[in-house]
Amino acid sequence: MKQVFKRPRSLKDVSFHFCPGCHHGTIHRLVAEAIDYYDLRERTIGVAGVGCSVFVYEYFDIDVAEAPHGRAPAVATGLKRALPDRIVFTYQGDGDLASIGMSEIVHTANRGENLTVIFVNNTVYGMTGGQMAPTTLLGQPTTTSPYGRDFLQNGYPIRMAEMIATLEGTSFCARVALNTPANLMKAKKTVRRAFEMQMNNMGFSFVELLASCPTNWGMNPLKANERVEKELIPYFPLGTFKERKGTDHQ
Amino acid sequence: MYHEIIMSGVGGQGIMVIGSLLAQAAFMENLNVTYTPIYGVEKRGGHADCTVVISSEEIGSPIVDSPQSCIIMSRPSLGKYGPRVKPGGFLLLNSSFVDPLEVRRKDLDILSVPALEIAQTLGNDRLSNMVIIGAFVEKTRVVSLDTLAAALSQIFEEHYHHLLPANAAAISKGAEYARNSFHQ
Amino acid sequence: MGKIIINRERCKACAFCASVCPKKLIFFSQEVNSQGFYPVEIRTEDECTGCALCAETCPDVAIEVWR
Amino acid sequence: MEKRLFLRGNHALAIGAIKAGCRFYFGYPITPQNDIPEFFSKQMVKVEGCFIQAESEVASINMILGASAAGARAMTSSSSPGLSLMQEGLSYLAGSELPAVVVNINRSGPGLGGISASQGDYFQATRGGGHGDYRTLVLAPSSVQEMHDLTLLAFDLADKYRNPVIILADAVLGQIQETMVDRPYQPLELPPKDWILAGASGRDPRLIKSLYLKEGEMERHNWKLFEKYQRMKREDVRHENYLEEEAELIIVSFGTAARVAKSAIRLARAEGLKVGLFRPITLFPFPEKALFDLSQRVKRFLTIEMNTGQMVEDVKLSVARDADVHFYGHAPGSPPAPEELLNALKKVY
Repeated sequence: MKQVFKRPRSLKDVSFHFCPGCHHGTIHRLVAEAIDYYDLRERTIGVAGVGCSVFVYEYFDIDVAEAPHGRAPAVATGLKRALPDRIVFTYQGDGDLASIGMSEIVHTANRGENLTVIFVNNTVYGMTGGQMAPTTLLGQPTTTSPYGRDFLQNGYPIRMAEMIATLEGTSFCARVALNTPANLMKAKKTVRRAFEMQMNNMGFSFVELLASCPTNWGMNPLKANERVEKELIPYFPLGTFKERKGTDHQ
Repeated sequence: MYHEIIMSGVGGQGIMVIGSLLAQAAFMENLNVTYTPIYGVEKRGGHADCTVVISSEEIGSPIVDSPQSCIIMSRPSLGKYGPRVKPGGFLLLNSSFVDPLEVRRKDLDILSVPALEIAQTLGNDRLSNMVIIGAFVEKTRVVSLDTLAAALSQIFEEHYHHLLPANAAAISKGAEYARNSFHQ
Repeated sequence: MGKIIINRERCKACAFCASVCPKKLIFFSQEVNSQGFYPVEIRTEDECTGCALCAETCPDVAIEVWR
Repeated sequence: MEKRLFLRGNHALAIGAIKAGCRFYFGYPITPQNDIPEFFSKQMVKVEGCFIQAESEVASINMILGASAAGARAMTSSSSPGLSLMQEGLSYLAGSELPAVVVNINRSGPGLGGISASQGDYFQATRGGGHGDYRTLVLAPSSVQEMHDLTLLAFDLADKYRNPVIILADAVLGQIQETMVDRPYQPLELPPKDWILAGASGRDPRLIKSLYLKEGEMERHNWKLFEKYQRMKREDVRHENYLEEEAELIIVSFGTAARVAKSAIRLARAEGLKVGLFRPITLFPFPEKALFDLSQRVKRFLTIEMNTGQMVEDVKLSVARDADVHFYGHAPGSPPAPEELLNALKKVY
């Protein structure tokens, strides 16, 4: 018999600190698999956002820089400009990227920086204990929207992938989910594609991954997967919003 | 030697240009020099002042309250700096815009130069500032007139170098006027 | 013919693997692991096809698959 | 090899940065320091460097963090409100032990303040400025020559200590043009950069971080940083004495104010008053020992600053107990003139 599934080499052989059923672990693995697939481990530098994302350096067996909250795209810009032949990616949650780091992500995309952004959208602040995120759905209760998010009070959940896709500097932009095997397989290909874009010097690539946060959603992992299907995907549709063929922006 | 000069006028008169020209000339004569531009909020039309300190020793303050010399190109400038010139100091007025009779002080060496009229004889109003600096250097000798003219090519960008002869001529005219003037 | 190895110490009992196994071969163990979870086990290896859906869905990368 | 130049302070600084091997400049426009980014936008291309006009000061300082983590010499420049926005990044740089050079062309504040020269950011620069227990080296140039020379030094010190270095200047120093001697750059002997990120090829992965959660880790890290700051105090304190022999009164002043003070002292000496100057060049580490030694024989000090009293606290902490420390503040607007300072020093002489 031949081994058909094993831990990717770019992941350290340690346990994740993530809660049971949290998709962060899956996303770590997909990114590590993409790095392994293209044999990039020795020339990849990760940039960690703040939140549950911050520990990527505990798990990835690669060089990592830790960024202040929301600033990962700026840190990645500095790294990539200094090391244009290396592969640079940021790993950011929804609070980090879509709230405090909105300015950095928009401008990094707009400059068409040749790097990859892994954006984990689970509609809630995980590490700080379940507060409202910019992507929290209307009606979704959180510890800072205890009666459910109300647009009069808090506005609407932000669709980042669609927004990033409108920017001229963006080369690749997609949204995927991980709640079913079929979605997972698509997610795997999409993450790989994003790194491929960077390897081919195609410019800015962005993948939004709809993830579950069973703990802060107050449900078991299987119910959380169902919520992704029933509530998240209808508001945050899956798909590739932009994919540049060739370097037509030059 | 320690000579402090304030030049003052309104934006567009070329104050900064003659300030940096004088400073450049001092630099070329191996003197220590500081040139401090002070712009108004808007780049043109507002106040334009600059300070030049030329010295054979280390220069302390680039900021000067009471200079030995003052070049005054506009009426408001006279009100602002006239009273500050050191007793016995030198006041150079562009009399095309400032009436020398407005100066109340009796303890100054004053030279009035109708810079605009002289510039017009050269066919270019905008050379007034060069007439003024020529007269100033002739009178004070802080640098030589030759160095001043040689400094022109250093402060003008190359695509303005066709204007160098006209500017040099204006400097000479100003110097000539100063030489032939009776002082008040 | 397939075979899976579950790292019972890494398992957090989310049950994703059990929910996707086409043969319904995965169930919870009776004994807790050192993390305090009842990890999953495979009931019988005979019927496993090595499809790897369990491993693909495992957020803790606790399953290895042979085929 | 030496060349005499006549140029403005901001350009002297930028030329120094390029000479020091800085190839990464990230910045955001703010008056009165715009000729620095404008200079780099033109020059970086010529040395195959990188200039980015960032979306904010917040982004600029974090781009520096990235470039610095990659081992490059990187810098930014800004003015006071911009520095406030950079404090988060400076704290991370200090916590992550990354070198960087940050120029503050100090304007007046608080708030939007004004564009006139000020020394109101002394506290912000010397006390760390951001959150947590850290310090940045602070160099205070007082001439165009020093705008250039201290920039070269800043890059060396940043690498020597793996710490951000702030150059604290103001609009006067940035805008004045004066003579400067251009000498070849002789870098300090520096430790190898064996910590930079470049991909884990043939070695274990490396990590640049400032998060320390494990038992005792944060405390150890803070004491390690503390030891670094102590070493700065031992090895890299700089100051200048001017006419301090047989002085009855010592003026303590830095930057532009010190320049004006020199002229005031000359005026005072001409009147027979024995006044000298002590000019800190490093504001952190503050030259406390040299000042203490001086206070063993001179008992009267006058601190002159273009603010309402900041460095005076360090002066008081440094001098012997029986020395008197007076303060004269010239709040922002236009810089003080020598005559104004002469009057001030006569009051305490």
